[in-house]
Amino acid sequence: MNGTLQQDVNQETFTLNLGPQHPATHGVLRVKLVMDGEYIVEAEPVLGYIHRMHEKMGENRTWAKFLPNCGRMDYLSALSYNHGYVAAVERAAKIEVPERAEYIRVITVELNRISSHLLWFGAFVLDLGGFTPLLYAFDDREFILDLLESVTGSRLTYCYFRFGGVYNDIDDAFIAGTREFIKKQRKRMPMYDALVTKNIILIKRLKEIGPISKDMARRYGATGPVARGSGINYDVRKHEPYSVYPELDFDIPVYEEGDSMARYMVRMDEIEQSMRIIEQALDKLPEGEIKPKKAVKMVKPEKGDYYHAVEAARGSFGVRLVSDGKNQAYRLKLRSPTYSNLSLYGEATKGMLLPDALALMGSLDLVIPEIDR
Amino acid sequence: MSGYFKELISGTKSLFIGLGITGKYFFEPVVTLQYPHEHLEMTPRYRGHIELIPNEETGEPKCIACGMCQKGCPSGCIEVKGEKREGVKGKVVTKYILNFTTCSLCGQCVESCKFGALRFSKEYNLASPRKEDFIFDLIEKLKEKS
Amino acid sequence: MLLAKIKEALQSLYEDIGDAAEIPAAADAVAAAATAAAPEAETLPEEATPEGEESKEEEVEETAAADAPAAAPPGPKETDYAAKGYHLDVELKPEKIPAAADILYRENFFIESITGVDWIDEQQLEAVYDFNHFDELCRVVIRTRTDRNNPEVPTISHIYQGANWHERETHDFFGIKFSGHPNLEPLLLPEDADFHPLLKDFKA
Amino acid sequence: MPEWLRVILFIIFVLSFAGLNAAYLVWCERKGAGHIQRRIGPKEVGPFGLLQPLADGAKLMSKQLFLPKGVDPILFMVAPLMVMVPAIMSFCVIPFSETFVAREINLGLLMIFAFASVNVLGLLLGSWGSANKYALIAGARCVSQNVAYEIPMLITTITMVMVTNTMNLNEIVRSQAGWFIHWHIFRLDMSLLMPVSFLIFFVCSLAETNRAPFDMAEAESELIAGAYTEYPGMGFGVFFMGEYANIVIGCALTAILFLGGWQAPIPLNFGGFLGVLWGMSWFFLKLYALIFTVIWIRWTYPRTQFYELLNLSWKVLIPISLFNLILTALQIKIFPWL
Repeated sequence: MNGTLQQDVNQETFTLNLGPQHPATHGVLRVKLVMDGEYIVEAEPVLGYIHRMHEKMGENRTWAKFLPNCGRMDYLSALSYNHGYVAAVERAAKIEVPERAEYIRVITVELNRISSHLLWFGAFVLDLGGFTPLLYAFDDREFILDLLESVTGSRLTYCYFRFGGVYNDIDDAFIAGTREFIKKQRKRMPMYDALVTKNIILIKRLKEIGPISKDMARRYGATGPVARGSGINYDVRKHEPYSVYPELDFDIPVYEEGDSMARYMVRMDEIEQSMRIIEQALDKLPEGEIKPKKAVKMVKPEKGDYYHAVEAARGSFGVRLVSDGKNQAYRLKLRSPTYSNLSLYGEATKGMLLPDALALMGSLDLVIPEIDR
Repeated sequence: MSGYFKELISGTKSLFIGLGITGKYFFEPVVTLQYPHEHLEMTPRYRGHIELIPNEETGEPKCIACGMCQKGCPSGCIEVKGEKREGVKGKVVTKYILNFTTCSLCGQCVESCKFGALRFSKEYNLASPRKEDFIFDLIEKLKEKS
Repeated sequence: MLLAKIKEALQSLYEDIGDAAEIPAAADAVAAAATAAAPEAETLPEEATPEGEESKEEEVEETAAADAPAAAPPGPKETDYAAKGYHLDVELKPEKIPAAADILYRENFFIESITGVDWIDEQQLEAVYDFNHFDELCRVVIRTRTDRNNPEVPTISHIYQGANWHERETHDFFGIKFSGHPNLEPLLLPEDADFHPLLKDFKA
Repeated sequence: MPEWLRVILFIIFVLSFAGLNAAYLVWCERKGAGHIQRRIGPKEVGPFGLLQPLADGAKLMSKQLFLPKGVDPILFMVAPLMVMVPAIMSFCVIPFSETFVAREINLGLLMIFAFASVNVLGLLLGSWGSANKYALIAGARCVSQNVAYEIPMLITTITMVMVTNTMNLNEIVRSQAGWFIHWHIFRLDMSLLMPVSFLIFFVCSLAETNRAPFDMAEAESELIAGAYTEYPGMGFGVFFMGEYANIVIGCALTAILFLGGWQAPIPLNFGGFLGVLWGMSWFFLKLYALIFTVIWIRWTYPRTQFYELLNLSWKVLIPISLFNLILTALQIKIFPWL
C-alpha cells in the first residue's frame, strides 16, 4: 500500500483495502474500496478468509455428526442454526418432535436471538465510536449466556438440539431465571433508549444513511431485520410457520424508511417481541417428554430433496437437503442470511462517505463465519 | 426555523441525558468478576472435557470399552482400547485417549454411552502453549483424581 | 392463487420444448418419479426397514423411468409442502432459466439461493434455484441439469443482482459456468483456485 | 529570583507536568471508562493500577523506532514534536496561580491560539509523511475540522476579551475576583448568553483537541488509528502526550476564561507561598473537573459523522457565537454601568 500512495494521489480515485483486519469488519472480511476522496465510488466485498466448507463436511459425516457444525457458522445465534438443521432433517426423515421439546427450542432460540441482538447493538454502537453501550449490552448478555449455559452446557457454540428433541430438559431454576431476566431486561431497555436511541449524534449518524429500498432488498434476497427495515413484512416465523410459533402471539416490527436507523429500530423492537414469545412459551410449556418415544437411532431420510427455513437472528436461514437414502447427506446446502444481505453492499454504498458506509455495514449485522461457512 | 431550534434544544437535552446515565453508572458497583483472583462455580451441566466415571466400589472406570463414544464422535477425537480379563464382565478399558484439540464438546459421546461411564468435567482453566497438553489420557486423569 | 398463476406462467416455458425424448427431459422424468415416489412412501408404516424402503423406491424409479414420458408430461410440479418444504418444483432446460427468472421477478419473487448438486452417476450437474415470495408463502424451486464435463447455464444476475454472488459460489464449488456473468471469479475460494470442492470426485 | 532561573525551573516543571499529566490522564481515562462501564479498569500494576502508566511508558519506550517503508523520514519524525512542542509552549502563559506563571504576557491569549494552530499542522504532516491512506484521510479531516472550529472559538474569545478588556490571562482571572458568582460563566449582566458561550467554547476545545465525540483524527473504528496508524513506540507516545497536553491547555483556558482560573469560590486570599498553593489547588480542581468531563463525554457518546461535525460548527456554533458577540457588544454599549 505504501508504495502506491504517490501514484494514487495523482489520480482521481484511489483504492483502499478495508480489512481483512479492520476494526469495523468484525472479523476477516475485506472490502475493496475505490474512493474519490472520502466518497466511495465502488465497493466490493471479498469473502472466503475463513471459509471452512461446512457443506462438504455435511456430505462426509452422518446426519447426527454434523450437529456440532451448526453452532460454528453463526456463532452468535447458534441455536437458530441448530434449529434449522434439525428441523430440516426431521422434515426429511419424518421424525415427530414432542411438544415440550418444541417449546424448549423456541424458548432457547429466542433467548439466543436476544443475546445476538444485544451483542449486535453493542458492536454497532462501537462501530459508530461509542464504547460504553457495548459493555452494558454485554452485562445483559452475560445473564442470557448463564441461563443458556445452565441448560445447554455451553456458552456460545451450542450443540443442544437433537433430531426429535433436545439434549436436556429445562428445570425450574432456568424458568425462574428466564422470567427474572425478562423483568430485568424490560427495565433496562428504556436506559438504552435514552442513552443511545435518542442520542442526537446517533440519530444524525443513522437517519437517512444507507438506504436500502424494497426493490433492492428483493433483488438481492435480503431477509431478516434488513428486509424488515425496508418495509418488507417478512419473517419466516410468521410467514412460513414452523415449530410452535403459530401458537404464540407476537408482532413483526417493520419500518418503512429503509435506512440504518430503521434496521436499528427493528432489532431493538425484536428484543421486546422475543421476550413476549418467551413469556408465552413459558406459560404454555407443556409437561411431557423431550425426546421422541422411540429413540432416533439411525436417521435415513427418503430419497429426494427437502428444504426448511427458520428465522435466525440475521434473517432466513435455509437448509436444503438432498438425500440419497443413506445415513449421510448427498448434498447439504446451507443458505445463510448475511451472505445475501451483504451482497447488496456494493450497490448500496455507491457514492457514500466512508463512515456512513461503515454504519451501513454495521447495520447489516454481519457474522463472517456465517457468510463464509 | 423553529425546527432548527427544536432540534438544537432536544439534541442538547439528549446529550445531557446521556451524560446523566453514564454518570449514574460511574458510581454503581462494578459487575465484572476479577477472574484470576475470583472463580465461578460451573453450572451442573457445564461441558468441560469428558472424563470417565469411576465405579464407586472399586474406583476403576465404569467404561467397558464398547467403543460407542469413539464411533459417535463427529471429530474422531476419542480413542478407546480394552481387553478381556478373567473374572470381569465385559471388557476392561486399557486406553482412553481424548484429543481435546479437536473436540467440539457436542456431547454425543456422553449421549451414546449406554453404561453411564462418561460425564463432562467442570474443568475450564485449561491453557497451554503446547498442543500435546491437550491430548488427555482419561484413565491417568481418573487415577490422579482418586 | 399465486401458486396457480406462477405455475401457469412457467408452463409456457415448456411448450416449445417439443420432443421429450432428449436427455434433459429424461432426467426430468427421473426427478419426477422421485418426487412422485415420496408421497407414496409416506404412507408406509414407520417400522418398515430402511432397506425395504430403499429397494421399493428403486423399483418405483425403474418402472417410472421406463414409461416416464407418457406418465408425466413436462411442466412445473406441485409438491407437498409439508413433506418437502417447497411448493413448486420446476425442471427446465438451461437456456430457459433466465426466462423463468424473469417471470418470477415480475411476480415479485425474491431469490433465496442458488446451488448445485453433482449427480456423478448420471454425469450431470444440477443447478438449483430457490425463490420465495415476501407476501405470500410460495417457494419455487427451479432446477436445471447440464453436462458434467461442460457445465454451462446462462446467468440470471442481470435480473436478480443477488444471484451474482450465488452464481459465483456455485461456480466455485461445482465449476458450473454461468455464461454472461460479469465477474465469475472465485468468491469463497482463493483467487487462484482451479478446483471445485463440492464435486463428488474431489479429494482434498 | 533571576529571570533565567525562573525560566529553567519552569521548563522543568512544565515538562514533568506534561509527561506525568499525560501518563496519569491515561490512567484516569481508563479508570473512568472502567467505572462508567461498570468494571474496575487497571488494577494489577501497583495499588489501584497506579503504576500502570509507568508500565505502559516503559513498553512504548522499549519499542523499536521503526520507519515503515515509503514514509517521508523527516516529516514522520518531526510531526510528533510539532504536536508536543506548541502544547508545552502554551504552558508558559497559563497562570497556575496569581504569581505562579512563567511569563505574564499581555497577549497571552493570542499566543495560545497561535500555538494551537501549529498542532494541526503537526497532525497533517504526520499523516502525510506516514504515506498511509487511512492517515491521509484522517489528516484531511483534521485540518478542515480545526479550521471550522477555530472560528466559533475565536469569536467566543473575542466576546470574552470585549468583556474583560484584556488578553492577559492573569488579568482575566483577576477580573473574576470575589464570590463565585463573579466568575464569567455566571455574569449574565455582561452577556445574557454567557453559559452558552461557555458551552460553545468547551465544545470547540473538544474539537480542537480531537477528543471524542469529535475524534476524527483517530476514528479507530473507521480509520484504524487515523493519523497515528503508522507510528511505532515513542513516535505514537509523543503524539499521545501532545494530545493530552492539548486537552490540559483547552481545559485550562476554559477554566481561566469562564470559571475564574485560580480564584477560590469565596473571597478569601492568602499571600506568599500559601497563596500560591491556595490558588493552584483551586485552579487544578477546576482543571481536572473539566478534564473529567472530557473523559466522561468520550465514554458516553458515539462519534459524530464528519459532515455533521462541520454542520454543527457552521450552522450552529458560528451563528450563535456571532449573535452572542453582537448581543454582548450591545449590552456593553447600552448598559455600560453594569
